[in-house]
Order: sequence, then C-alpha cells, then structure tokens
Amino acid sequence: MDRRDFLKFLGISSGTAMISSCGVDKANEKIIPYLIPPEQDVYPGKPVFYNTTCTECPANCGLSARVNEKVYDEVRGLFPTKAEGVKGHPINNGALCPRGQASLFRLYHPKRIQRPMMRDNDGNFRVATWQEAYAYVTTELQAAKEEKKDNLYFSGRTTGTLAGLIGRFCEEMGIERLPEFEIFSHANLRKANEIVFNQPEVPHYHIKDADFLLTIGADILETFVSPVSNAAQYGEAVKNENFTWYHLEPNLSMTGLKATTRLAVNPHSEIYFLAYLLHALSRSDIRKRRPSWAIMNMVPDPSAEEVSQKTGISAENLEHLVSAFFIAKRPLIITGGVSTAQPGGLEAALLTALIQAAMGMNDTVVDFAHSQNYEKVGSMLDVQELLERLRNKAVGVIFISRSNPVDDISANFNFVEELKNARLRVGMSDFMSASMQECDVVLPLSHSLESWGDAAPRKGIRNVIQPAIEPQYDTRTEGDVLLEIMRTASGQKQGPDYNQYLIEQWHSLYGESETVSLIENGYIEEPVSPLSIAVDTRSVESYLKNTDFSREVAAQPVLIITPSIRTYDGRSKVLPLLNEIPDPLTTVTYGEWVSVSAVAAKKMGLKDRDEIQISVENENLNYPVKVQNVLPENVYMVQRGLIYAIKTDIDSRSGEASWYLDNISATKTGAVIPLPILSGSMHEEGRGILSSHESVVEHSEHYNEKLKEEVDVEEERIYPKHPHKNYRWGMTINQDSCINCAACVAACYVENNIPVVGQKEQLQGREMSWIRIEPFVRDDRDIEFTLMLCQQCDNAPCEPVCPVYATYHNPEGLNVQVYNRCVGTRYCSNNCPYKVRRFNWFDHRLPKPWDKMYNPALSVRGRGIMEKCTFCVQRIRAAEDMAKDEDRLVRDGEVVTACQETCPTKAITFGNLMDDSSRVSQIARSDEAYRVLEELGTEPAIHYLRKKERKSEA
Amino acid sequence: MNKLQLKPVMLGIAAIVIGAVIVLIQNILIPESGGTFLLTLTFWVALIQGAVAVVAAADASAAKWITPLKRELLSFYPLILFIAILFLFLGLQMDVYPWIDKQNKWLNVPFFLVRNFLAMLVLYIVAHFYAKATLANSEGKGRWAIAYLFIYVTVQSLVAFDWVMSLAYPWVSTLFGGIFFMEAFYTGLVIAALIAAYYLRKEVEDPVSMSKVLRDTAVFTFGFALAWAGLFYAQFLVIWYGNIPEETSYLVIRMHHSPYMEIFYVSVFFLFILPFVGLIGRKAKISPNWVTLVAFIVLAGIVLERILFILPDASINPIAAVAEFILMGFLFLLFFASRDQFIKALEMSK
Amino acid sequence: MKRRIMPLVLSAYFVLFIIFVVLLAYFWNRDSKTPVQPINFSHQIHVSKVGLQCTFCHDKVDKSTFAGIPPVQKCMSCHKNVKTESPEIQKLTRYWEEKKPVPWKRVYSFKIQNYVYFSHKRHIKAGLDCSKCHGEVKLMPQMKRVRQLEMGWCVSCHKANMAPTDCVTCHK
Amino acid sequence: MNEQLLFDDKNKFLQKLEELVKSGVSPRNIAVSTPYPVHEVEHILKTPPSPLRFFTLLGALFGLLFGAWFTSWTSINWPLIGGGKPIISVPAFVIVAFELTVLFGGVISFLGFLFLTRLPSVKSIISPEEYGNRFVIQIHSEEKK
Amino acid sequence: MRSIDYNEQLEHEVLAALRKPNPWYWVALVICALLFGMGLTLWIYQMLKGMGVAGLNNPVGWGVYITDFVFWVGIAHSGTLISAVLFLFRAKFRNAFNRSAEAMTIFAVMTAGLFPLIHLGRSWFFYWLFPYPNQREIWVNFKSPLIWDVFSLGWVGSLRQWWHYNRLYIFLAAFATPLVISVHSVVSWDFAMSIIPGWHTTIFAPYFVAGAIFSGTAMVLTLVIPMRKIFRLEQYITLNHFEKISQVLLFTSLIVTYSYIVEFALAFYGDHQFEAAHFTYRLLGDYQPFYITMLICNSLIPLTLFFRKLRRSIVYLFILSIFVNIGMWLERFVIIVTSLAKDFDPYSWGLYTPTMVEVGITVGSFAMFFMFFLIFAKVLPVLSITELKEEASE
Repeated sequence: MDRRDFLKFLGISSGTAMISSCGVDKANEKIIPYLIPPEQDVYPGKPVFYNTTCTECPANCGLSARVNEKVYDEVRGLFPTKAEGVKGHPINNGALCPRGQASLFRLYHPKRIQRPMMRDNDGNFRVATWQEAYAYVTTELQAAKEEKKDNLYFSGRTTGTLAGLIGRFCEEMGIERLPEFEIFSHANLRKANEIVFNQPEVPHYHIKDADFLLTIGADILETFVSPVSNAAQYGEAVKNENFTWYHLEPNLSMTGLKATTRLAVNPHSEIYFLAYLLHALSRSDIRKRRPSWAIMNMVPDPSAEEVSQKTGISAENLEHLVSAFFIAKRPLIITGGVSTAQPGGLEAALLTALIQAAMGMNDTVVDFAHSQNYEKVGSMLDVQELLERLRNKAVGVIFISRSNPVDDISANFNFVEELKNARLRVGMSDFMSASMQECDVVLPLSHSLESWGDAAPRKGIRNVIQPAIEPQYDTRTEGDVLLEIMRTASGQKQGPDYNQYLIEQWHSLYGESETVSLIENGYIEEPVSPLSIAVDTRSVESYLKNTDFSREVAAQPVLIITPSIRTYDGRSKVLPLLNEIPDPLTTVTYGEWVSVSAVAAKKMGLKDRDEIQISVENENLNYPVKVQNVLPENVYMVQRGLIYAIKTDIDSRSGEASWYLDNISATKTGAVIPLPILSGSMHEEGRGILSSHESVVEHSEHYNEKLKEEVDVEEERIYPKHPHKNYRWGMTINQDSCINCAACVAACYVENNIPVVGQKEQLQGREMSWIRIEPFVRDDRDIEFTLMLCQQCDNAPCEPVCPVYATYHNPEGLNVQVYNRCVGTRYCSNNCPYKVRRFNWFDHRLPKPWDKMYNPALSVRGRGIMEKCTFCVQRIRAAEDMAKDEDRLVRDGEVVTACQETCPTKAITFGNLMDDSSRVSQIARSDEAYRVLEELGTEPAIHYLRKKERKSEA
Repeated sequence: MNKLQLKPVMLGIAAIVIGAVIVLIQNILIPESGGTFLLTLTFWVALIQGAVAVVAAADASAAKWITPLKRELLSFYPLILFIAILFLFLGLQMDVYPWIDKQNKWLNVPFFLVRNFLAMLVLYIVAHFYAKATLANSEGKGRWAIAYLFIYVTVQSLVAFDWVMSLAYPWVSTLFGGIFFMEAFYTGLVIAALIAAYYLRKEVEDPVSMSKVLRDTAVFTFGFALAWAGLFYAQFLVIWYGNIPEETSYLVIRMHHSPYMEIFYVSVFFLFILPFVGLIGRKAKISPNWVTLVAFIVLAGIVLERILFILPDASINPIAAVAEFILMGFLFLLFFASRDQFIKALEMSK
Repeated sequence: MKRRIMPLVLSAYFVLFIIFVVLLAYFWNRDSKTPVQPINFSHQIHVSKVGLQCTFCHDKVDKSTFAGIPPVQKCMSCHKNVKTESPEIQKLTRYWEEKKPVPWKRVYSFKIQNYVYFSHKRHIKAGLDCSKCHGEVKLMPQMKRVRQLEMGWCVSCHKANMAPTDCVTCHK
Repeated sequence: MNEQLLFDDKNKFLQKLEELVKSGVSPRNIAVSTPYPVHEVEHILKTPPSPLRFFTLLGALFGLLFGAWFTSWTSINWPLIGGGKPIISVPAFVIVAFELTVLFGGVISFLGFLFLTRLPSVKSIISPEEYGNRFVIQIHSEEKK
Repeated sequence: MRSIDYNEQLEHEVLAALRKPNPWYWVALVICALLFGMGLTLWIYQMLKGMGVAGLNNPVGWGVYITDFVFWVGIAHSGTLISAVLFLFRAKFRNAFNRSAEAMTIFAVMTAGLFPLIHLGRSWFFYWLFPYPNQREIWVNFKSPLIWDVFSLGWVGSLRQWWHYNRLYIFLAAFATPLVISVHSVVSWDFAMSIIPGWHTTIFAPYFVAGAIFSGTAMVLTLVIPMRKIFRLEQYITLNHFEKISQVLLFTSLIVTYSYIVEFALAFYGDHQFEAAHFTYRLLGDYQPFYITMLICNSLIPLTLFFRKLRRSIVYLFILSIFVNIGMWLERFVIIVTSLAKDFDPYSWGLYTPTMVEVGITVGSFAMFFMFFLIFAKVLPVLSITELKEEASE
C-alpha cells in the first residue's frame, strides 16, 4: 500500500504530502499536468520536508528529507533533493555528518540491486520474481530442517520494530538468530561495563554537562558511537568558559587536535596511566566512592615516573592532568576507539569504568539508562563460532542482512570458503557487495527513504523511517520480506504487510495521537526506567584475579587501522561524494594511503605519494605515503574501510578485533603512486590565514577598534565605500567550535549541484568544492584548521576584471556570479586571493539516476562557466520572497545556508551585517573576530572567530 | 652674465663656501627638518645630471641637434661631484627616515650613504671623461656617453628608491626609479631650451641653428610632457585599481587631503597640461619667450612634485628651502657663466 | 591588381566572424509561435463565453513560480457531461480513461530555461494583469505566443516599474 | 596655357622650381608631381601648413568626448558595482577614451586627407606612377586679364 | 642620371621577387597551411570538449594561450613602431624594413586576436566582449582590462593599410606611437591590475612596451634575414640597416633587464612577505629552468651586441633573434604561470603543465603567421619602392 493509503489508515490526511508522480514532460516543448493532483499543494519553489532516519551508520540520526517537485526524465514528480538533520532531534538537533549529507547518493545509486536475483544451475545470477524467491527460500528452510541443520539469521545492528519482527520471524520459522554483526562493536567497552556494572552496554555520555573531559583514544567527534550527538554536545560544552578537555591517543585524530590538550601516549600504555589515575584518585580526599581495597590491591600502582616513562607523557603534564581532573566539578572520562581496540583494551575499559564509578559519574554524565542499544550486537567471538558451525556443515539456510561480513572480516577468516558449506545463502542488501556475491538468493532492500519503519538509536528515543519517494525499483523492506516468507511458509494468501504491522506496533506502544506526532516530528522520546548503577565488586575481583597488568608496551613501530570520518567502517565508500571530499586531516580524496609521521618520512627520505611497503611477519602491504606532521614517529596510520586486507588479532576474552599491527617494518619501494592530495602546502608560512598568526591578531584588533570607534574609513580609501540596500549578508565562523568534520562541504555539494569530477580531474588540481577545510601545521606541534569559502568581499578583486559583468557586487553585499553571462575568461579566479572560484573544465553532469537529486532552485552549470559560493543565494531569495509576501524584511535567522544548517557544533552563523541586533553582526564585533588577509583591503563579509589559545604538548 | 666669470680655483672655493653655508643652515638653524635638505638635493641632482644626460643621449644616438649647446650643458658636470659630497651631510639628518630604528640589510645608514656617494662619484668620473671625449669629438665619445647613461640611470634609480621612496617605507612602487630618471632628463631638456632661448634673445650665437635647437628642444619637451603623464598614470592606475590599503595610503594622502591635494593638481598642471597645450602649436615651439616661460613652469612643476613626494613624510622649512635654492641657483649660474674657463682647460688637456 | 589582395585577406578575416554572429542570431529564435495542441482547446470559449477566471484552472499562479496547468481530473469534472459529443472532448475523455495526462505543447518558454527563474506569483502579487505578458488570451481560439521572452523586454518593464534589476532576481 | 616640365634628376627639378618661384610665378599656379615626397618642395613653394591638422584635432576631440560619454553612459545605464569601484571610474575610462581619441584622430585625418587632396578614389592614390620615375612641374597660367 | 637607372633597376629587382615561385616556396606554404589546419581542428575540439583539454587547473587559470597572446601582440607592434617611431625621428634605415614590418604587424595582430577567443571557456559567446547595442540592455564592463584590450586591438590592423602615403604618414605616425605604447600598457595592465604578487607592480607598463619592441625587433630580424637572402636584396637592406636595428635590440634589452632587476630587488626591499616569497619561488621554484633561460636569452646574450663585429654579422644576428624570440615567449610564460601557481593561500597552490592541445594550437598560430607572410612575400613587393627611391636620392 502506498504512502497515501498508509496515512489514511492512520487517519492523517494533511500535514505531510503525498507522493504521486505522473505526467510526461519533454523538458521544454511540452507542459504536463497532473492526472490527479496531490492532496496537499506541492509546487515548484515550495519543497516539503519529511522527517525520517539516517541509516548510513548505527547512530541513526534524525534526517529530514527535502522533497522538490520537478520534472525528471519526462516525469513530473517529487524527488528528495537534500538531506538535513531533524530540528530539535535529541541526537543530532538539525545537524548531519558528511555521511548523512551524502546519503542521497545511496538512494539514487545506479549500482543498487533493482530486482530479486537467484543463481541458475550454472551458478550465474538471474533475475527472479519475489514469489519464486520466497517459495525457494521457504522450501529450502524446510529441507534444511529435515537435514537437521540449523538455519541462521545474520544481520547488522537492528533496533526498533524490525528487531522485534526478526525475533518473531526466527521463532516462527525455527531459525536461530545470531548476535548482530558490527565491526565497531565496542566489545571491550561493553565487556568491561558488564564486569563492573553488569551492563553489557555502551552508555550515553552527557558531554555537554561535563566541565572536564578526558578522552582516551575515543574519537568522539569522528566515528565513536554517535559522533554527531557528541559533536553537538561538544558545541554546547565549549560555550562554558572553563571547559577543559584532555585527549590521550597513540595516533593522531582530528578529535585529538580539537582537545584543549592533546597528549600522545605510547601504544598499549594507556592502562598504566589509568591505573595511576585510579590510585591517585583513591588516595586523594576528593574521591566520591573509593573502590574496595581488594580491588585497589589487585590493580598495579605504578609511580609517576614509571607511568611517564611507559606512556611518554611528561611528568608535569601528568601532574596538570590529574589535578585538573580532581578539581573538576563534573568530570567525564571516556575510553574507546584505538585505546580499547588493543590487547590491553579490556583492562583499559575496566579501569575507566572503575574511575567513573569512583567519581560518581554514573549518576551524572555516564548514562546507562539511555544506553546505545548495543546489547544485541555480538563480537568476533560470535563470528568465530559461526565459522566453526559452517565448517562442521551444521548450517542450512543462512540469511545475511544489511551487512557485508565478507569484506569486513575476510582478512582474519576465510569466510568466503566457509560460507560455501551452508546449504543456502540468502542475502538482503541494497548493493551487490562482496557478501551478496556469495549468496544464492539476493533480495533487494528498499532504501530507508523509500520505506516505512522505525529505529531506536538509543534507549528512550524512537525514530520513524518514512518514505520521501516511492520505491524506484522492484525492492521491498526487510520487514515485508520476512512477513512474506512467513506467509508463504504458512501457505496463507493474504495477511498484514509490514506497514500494518508497524501501525499495530506503534498504536500498541504509543496510542493513536502519539503515533501521529511520531510521524510528523520524526521521533518520539519515551520514558526509561532509571537504573541504579553500582560496582559489582565480586565480578570485578574475580576478573582481576586472573589478569596480569604487566603488559609490555607495544613493540614499535606500529600500524594503526583507524575508522574513517568519510566512510565509517567502509560502508559509505560506495558514495562518490565521500570520495570527492578530502579527508579533512590529510586532504587526500580518492584512493588509499598510509600516513607516515614527518619525522619518519624525513629519515626514510619519503615524500607525499612515494610508495612504501609495510611488512608484518607474513604479509606485505604497499601504499602511497601521506606525510603527516604531529603524528608520533613510530606510528603509521591507515583508514579502515579504505583498506580491508589487514589481519589483526582478536581478544579471546571479549572478541574485540585489535586495530593494531605491532612491530611492523616500513621500507621505501621507490615507486610513486598518483594520489590526489588537495592541499598545495601543509605549511601556512605566515600568510595571515591562521587565527594564531600575529598579523591576523594585529589586523583584527585594528579592525575591531575601527568598528567600535566608528572611525570614518572614508579617510583611508581611494574610492568611497559603496552603499548596501537593506541587507549586507555576512557570516561568522567560530574556529573554536568548528570540528572540521566536512559536513558543510558535503552539504554544499548537494545543495548547490556542485559537480563530482572524479579522481583524474582531482589529480589535475581541478576540484570543484565551493567550501573547503584547510589544515595547516603550526610550529610542528599542532595542526590548525580553517574553513575557506567565498569571502563575499566588499571590494572584491574578482569583480572589476570581468569584461562582461558576469560577476558583480549586488546591493545586498553578495558577490554574485551570473552563470549564463559568464564567458569563461577565468580572470576573476586568477585575481581571487582566496582562490575560492571554481571553473567548469568540462560538462560534469551527474550520471543517471544521480541527477534526480539536482536542486531545482538553482542552475546546473555547463562547461566553460565559473562558479562559486553565493551564500546559497537561492535560499536568500526564497526567504526574501516570503518576506515580501508579508511585506517585511527578512528576519534574523530566517536565511540558513546549507553549510550552517548542517553544522553539528553550530560554528557558522549567517545573517544581515547591517542590522546591528542580528546575531551575526554581534559576533562579528566580538574581540576574537578577524578577517582573512585583512591587509589586502578586500573587506570580506566573513568574520572568523579566533581559536582560543591552548597549551599544546605532543 | 660675464661678470660672474671666475677662475676654476675660485669656482671651487665658491662651491665649498656655498656648500658649507647650506650644511650650516641645515644643521644649526633647522636640524629637525631634514626634508628641506632632501628637497634641495633631489631637485638639483636631477637638474645637473639630467643636463649632462641630454647631451650623452644625443651622442649615443648619433643625433646632431644638440651640438650647439654641448659646452653649455656640459659645464654643469663638476656639480655632480659637489652634490655627491653635499649628500654625505644627509648622514647628519638620517632621522627623516622611518626605517632608521628598524634598519635591515639594504636600508641601513652606512650602506645607504656609501652606495649613493660611490655611485655619484663614479658618475662624476665618467662624466669627466665623457665631457672630455665629446668636446674633443673623439671616437670613444659614444662609448663614454653610453657608460654615463648607464650610471645615470642607476644613480637616479637610487635617488628614487633610497632618498625618496624610503621616506614612505614600506611603501613600494617599482616604477619610481623610472619616473625619476625620466624627470631628470626632462629637466635637462628644459635647461637646454632655456639656454637656447637665452642665446636667441641675446643673439650671441647664429640664430638659424639656435632656432632649430630651440624647436627641437621644444619638441622633445612636448614629448616628455606626454611621457611624464604616461608614467605617472601608469603608476597611479595600478595602485588605484589594486586598491590595497598599504599602497593606496600613499596616494590618498597626496590626492585627497589638503594641502598636498592642491600641490598635486598644480604639479600635474605644470608638468603635463601646460607644456602639452603650450607647445602643441608650431609657432609656440619657436618663440624664445614663450618657451622660456614654459621651461620655468616645468621647473616649478618638478620642484612642487619633489615637495609632494617629501612633505607628507618629512617636514620642509620654507625659508631655509628658498635660501638653499637661491644659493644653489647662484652656484649653478657661476658654473654656467665661467664654463669657458674650465671647458677650455678640458679641451686643452690631452 | 595584386595590391588588392592584402585588404581582401583582411576584410575576409573579419567578415567571417560577423557572418558567424548573424547565423547564430538567426538560429536563436526559430520556434513556432502557435504550436498545435493535442486537443484544440479554446481559451476564447472558456474565458469569454463560459466566463471562467484564469485562476479557476491556473490555480497556482498566485502561489507558485509556475502558473500550474489544470489536472485532467479538473477538465473532466465538467466535461463528464458538458459537450461530450464534440470530437475534441472525446479526445480528452480518451486521455482520462487511458489515465494519460494530456501532453500539452508549451507556448511560453525561456531560451535558456536552466538559467532563468521566473516567478508568476511575484508578478501576480505585484498586480500585473495576465494579458501584460500573455496577450488577450480571452480572444484566442488557439493559444499563441505574443511575446518573445527576451531579457531586454523583461528588463525594460522592470526598469519602468522600479522593479529590481539585480541579476539574482532572475538568474541563480 | 598650361606648361609641363619633366625632369629625370631631382636637383635639376629643384633648381627649375626655384627659378620659377623667383621669376614671380605664384606658387598657387604650380603643381608638382614626384615619384616620392621631396620635402624641399614645400620650402620652395612656401606651401601653407596643410589644414589636415584641423581634421586630426577635430577627430581626436570627437573621439575623446565620445569615449568619455559612451563609457559613462553604458555604466549608468545599468549600474553594477565591481570591486567597490565607483560606477563611473574615471581612471579606467580614460584608457578607453584615449584609445578612441587615437582611433578617430587617425580615421578622420585620413578622410580629411581624401577630402583635401580632392581624390575621388583610393585607386589613384595607390598607383601614383603616372609619370613613372619622373619629376613633373605643371604651370597653369590663368593670367588672362 | 644615376638615380633614374637605380630606380628602374630597383623596381626590376624588387618586383622580380614576385614573379617566379620556386618549388620550396610551395612546400613551405603547404606545410604551414597543414599545421594551421591542425591548430584550427584542435581549437574546435577544445570548444566541443571543454577547456579541460588544456593543462590549466585551479590556481593556474591562464597559461600558454595568454602567453601566446602577449607574445604576438608584442610582435605586432614592432612593425608599427619601426615604421612610425622611426619616421618621427626621421631615421632612414626604417625604409628597408618597412613593408615586412607592416605586413608582420597585420598578420601578428590577426594571430594575436585569435588567442583571447581561444582561451575563453565559452568561445561561442565571444561577441559579448564587444559593446554592441543588444536587446539585453547590458553592456560590457569598461572597468575590465580585457575590454581595454578589445578596444586597443580591434582596429590596429584596420589602420595600417593607409600608411603608404607619405603626406598622411606624419599624422598617422604621430598617432601610432602613443597608440602602440597604450596598447602595450593595456596588455601589461591585464596583469598589473590584479593583486597577485608578481603581477601587481607599477613598472609593468613601460616594461612591456620595451619588451614588445624588443621581441618585435627580433622577429623582424628573424623574418628579414632569410628574405634578404632568398630575394637577393642585399643591395637594399645593407649591413648598416642591420647595425642600427641591432642597436635598437640592445637598447630595449637593457630596459627589460633594468625592469627584471628592479622588480626582483624591490620584492625584498620592504617586509613584503608575499612578494619576497613569490620571487624566491621564481628563482628557485618549479619553473626555475624557464626563468634562467629567459634571463640568459633576454639579458645576457644581447649584451654581446656591444661588439660592432657581431652587430654586423648577419648569421649571428639571425641566431640571436631566435634566442630573443624564445626568451621573450618564456618571459611571458614565467610571469603568468609562476605568479598564479603560488599565490596567497598555500592550500590552493598547484602546478601547471601544458598539454599537447595547447602546444598544437601554438604551433598552429605560428603556422598561420608564416603562411600569411609567405603569401605576402609573393603578392606584394617586400620593400617599399617609393621609400627606397626617396632614400636613394639623398
């Protein structure tokens, strides 16, 4: 039943629009009416928004899909053209990460599986109908039962109604449901929490309530559990003047670079620090609840010297840290990521838990009541067990749903081979992944923007999943598939489909009215029973009995396999946009690389793009190098998801897969591999771009006093300042809260129809992004980032040189680019000191069907045209249009640019600089405000807020 | 005029006396305003070196038109040395320069004085040999002429970049040197015109050739008025268009703020518009009185422009300035009047 | 004779470009002013005779950038029983039964559609009469284009009425 | 009665010319044609400066004014700000004006030239060799009282 | 008596060059025509495919095309100058070169005029650059240096034909000189008006004018020397002529060198980090070889012309002229590319390497130039007969 009936069923007739596409329209020659008009008015220039859920990673942020009416391929219809965050959503509050922004590329991906497929006799895939697929699967299930083989259900993390349905399905069909499979299963963390608190869960960390944050290895701003939520909370936290944040990590992460103080620790040495901290704590008088003596005695008590010698943290830093930790009112300590995914990870997590308990964090900032719904997620141990069963030919039918184990674990296990031992392999996915290639029956799943459903990202929150477009291909939701199979098995013809099932669920859970609000708001918060968290001393003791902490620090050099902010665990690698956007830290776009510390590179005589061979005892890996300053000398980094083929150890106690390869050796091969590195130079060379640069400080002070004293600038000008009418649009970028996650970059691409040009062009240095993140090394101890986009200069050097007025300054202070007037002299770009103008070297239209996501509100530029950021002029115009209807001026905050809208930390403010009361002009007047390359007198409309000075130590 | 004739020795003494007086005025009466001294130097250095350069240029391009005025124009060459020495006393008033308290590799007092003095010294020596050669009309005069022009360009560029431009440190304009040696040449031409006109009125020389010289000098003056405008515009436009505060500040103060503004417009009028319009006509070019008038106006223009360059950054004491100009002018006339004395000597010496 | 060739070479060289421009200009605007519509719909009858308001069918004109063309359903609401005998109406009914929308031919369109953003709403709200651009539609048995939608024409009107002439008003 | 004298040698030709002028033939009645311009002729015949200069001046002035007007008018016609420069940026427009000055100056001088020399067609200028390489003096005597 | 038979002999010999076309002439002509055709084809390919077929990229928006443009404009005006300036100064040796110089001007202007179109991203809209009355009611931006170019280039050619008539000559010459200077200043301002370090400098106008005369004079030599040989014009284009022209060459070379020095020195004069960084890059950076070669060709080698012997050695002058041509082309290349490759924001630095398309079009442009010149050599007397007579007679 389509969307319309569904909502009818719920008694919702208005509020949200109906998907109904019809009509044929040869773009210009014909003009096509609807056959039957949609129930609610949707027309060009008035998009609708559907609140649903982002399914790019387990965090399940609230996603609000913008749907525009437009004509595509001779069809007038409604198409999702942009993903935004759901306003006020408890997890992401209006923000999205780059993966979320890019998720439309998955919806319209040409490589999606479009119809069910089964293997024919000679093992090739053939198109099948759903019916025969169902029939085949059910018979096979039956047959397997008779063979006394057990049928298994193997899926990725699943929450909400679907989880329940799967349970019911397995029950009815006599299928054993395996623990859910996630690469980042946080196994050690959960195991430790189980030991200490009997809570095998990932808690919800209230970062925004903390005044002191100590993170150990957890890349909270990038991929750790729920990054957008963390980032949003961080954005809140930094508003607090005396918020301090220490980050300890063996590698180098953007999270670390954002911390007030980042301390590099030797790999595997975290436990010494934690043990030291725990003891220091129990000794000090500020402790809340000291762990039992028994426990304390079993935890080694290293001296400060020993610790600093093992970890590499200087004694005084250690001192600072501990004291800061103790004086904090609401401290929060989080251990995770690289620091738990290591041989000593479990101990590290355990000690952390003890510290949390001792500091009484569990009743404040470490919240198990709202834990992250990871309890059903298994670990590598479960995978090992599964393989065991496969090896013993004990497996009949195995369902593999929403996961790609073949790629994820092939390095460790010969999964492909073992899988062949199963009687039948049924795959459910949207892509023909390596795992699907191994299946006999492949059932295409609808994208979440095509289907109804719900999700429970963490306890206490239920997100709705609702369609923004009707299924483009012959696909089904997983729920429907399961119900259909059950029905076929039971032989009954008719039955409720998944949508009805959902509605029943919701009604029973929330009642009618709540359900409606669930659908309209996109989420609903349900009360959770408070938990009383106490240390289970016995289990801790029994655990500690048989652990030795005397673990040696890793034999260096080590290779660390980190998650990637662009592809998470690799699942988002298929989205072209995420390859087009540079990795913020290295500015590498397409391809795989290994980050080598500047020191090591110098020693080995390595330059960017030189190939090196990394050899562990039995295997060799060859990758091009990206020289990475600040990275500790003996640490090499690769990103998981870009690189699968690395075998790592598995912790036999928790099943956590280590992210480390110890004792590697790296050698230069002499080959050079083309690798698109977008940054021309990592060194700012005192250009006055970084906030730390003294000329910037000086200029900004000069500028600020000018503003305050209203000095008449005319005196200093060779020609008079030109007037603005009503508006002077401007922007402020707060470099303190900006976390360089590149969400803005992705948002800009999608909002402004910016072409994705591919690797070849990028190697030529022809990237098209209108907004970019520029990393600059600062005296080799720190990396500062800055956001660069068109500065909308008042005296823009690019404007006067255009021979045909294709670019000019409009009365509202926008540096306008008139695309259809541009003849492509590229003079403007040459003359732009910020180099933010982009030239269309070729016609780069997105290939079908990706071009469905083009934003109809502005043009798609053809070859030979210069393009650039115009502060989302289409949005400004829309707001002005609305204001004009009500015969008023645009209100402050009414225009929201794409980059601003998606920013998790709300670092970007946009508005009218002429209106002194507007937020933007107030921020622009603050003392931290400065403008890039002020000395050129270009009078930019973008004001950066200087990053607060921090004592960095590395 | 002949009353002023002096023996070379006396000339030397006169020079020393006048020089001494100027230095005294500068360091006793107005020690604080080095600008005045700079004004005197920059003007006369142009006048003197320019006059010789005109002859040299004519010789280098094997042009004949200047021959009748050779001796007159060359009579000033010893003053090159005089200026060089006088310049050394600027060392006592280096505080006019803003870079004095943050000196760097190029801009530091000793090097500043040494390089400029040496350059002018060399120029003087070359000028000496050149004068000799050209008066004797020997083979090598062409070569000496070229040599002179080389060093002349160098010296004038130094004058521009070191003496004047560094007043507005760190402001930079690469064309400044070009403007200066062009202007020096311009002044030289004007002097030639003046002398020609003077002779025509006094009818001491053969009027036919003189009137020809007058016309040619007038034509060139006309041309250089255009050239001046061109260079000035070339510099102005680039800065105006680029609109970089560091650069524009220099123009803004001189073009938008009284009194510099007025000085600016007057000097443009004197250096470009008036000679251009004034000398466009055929008759104008051959009327001695008219040409004299224009010539003096151009000289005034040059002075004003120098003032414009200096004044905003360094104070100028009007009375002292006038005094110094009179003294220099007098010395100038002395050399002109007594040219026969030492020019003959020069011609004799083999 | 030979002396003539120089000027010839030159003039030929420059004339080439001029010819190019002229051709361009020629091929620029050649599209029919009165396209033949699938159904011979007469605005004259509907407006003058029946007396329908423009907004009766083009109901989005004051809400949307796009005037909106009535859904077939709307036509049928009357023509279920009005004038069912006329062949043209039978065409319409056929479309309706086949659940096909009527492929009307577009009469007005911008040369570079992709780059021009025209809003009907704004112009209606500004109190413009439809006929200002579309001519006396009520007298047109067959719809025909009375204006070549060229920039100059828009601009002149904008200037005359103090409407914004900022480029981003229409180009995004 | 018209007299025509042909010379092969320039000096002879010039001598004769001087004689004629000395003998009181008014320069107005003498027309000369030479294979290439001989500047002395002007001295001898004391030909008044050609009025061509006025055409040139006229053209130049026109060009200047037109340039100034055209640039300013087009800029005002649709005032668009670029780089904060004034709508009418004189320094920039000066260049265009200057170029037009030169253009019109040149073109109009040429037209003036055609007009003055009363040459109906360009053709006859292009081939001035009616007399081959000879120097010619023509004397129109309209002394008939 | 002497002058008359001299004149007839002169006419006979000069015009003789026009009669018998020798086979090599045809070979040369055909080769040029083919290369020219290739150039055009590549241009069309570029229009259809997009600017991307050239090696240009994000920081470096201008490359070989603009280099060629400036180069050809430079050559164009040497002709004008030779005939005009030298006329004003009554320099006689002008005459011998006059015709070829003028022809050169016309062809070079035609060639130069093509490049602004070639380098446009949307060449098919080139006519938007002209201020013609249009229905859009939108004119061109007279503030843009590119428009100044349009004006200065548009008609240079058209003015040229009329120059054979001496009475008019003086006036047109009087106009041509400021014209040439203005055109070159304008071309230089294409760069100087921007704020990019290495472009934004006041000396550019005179520097480019000198550079133009320099390269132009060199090109005159390159063309005239073989022509003199082929058409046996030794008697009319004498060593003295060459000596004079090589003096001009030397003089302009010195001016250009002066500009190099001043430009470089003043970059380090104050605390102008951008300028300093830029010129350091020019000297030591990726394009160092070009810069060095440029210095050698334009500043060092011409110094040899101080020796009279070399000034009078035809072969040497020919070789030298080639070097100067190369040097001047490189000069423009270095100025354009190095300045763009590394400007203010280090993140956006990048390198530029020309592609075969650009090379092909450049070659095509040379072919076009020589093709026209060959035709000219056969169609019109290479020397201006009238002027030579005039000269001979004095």
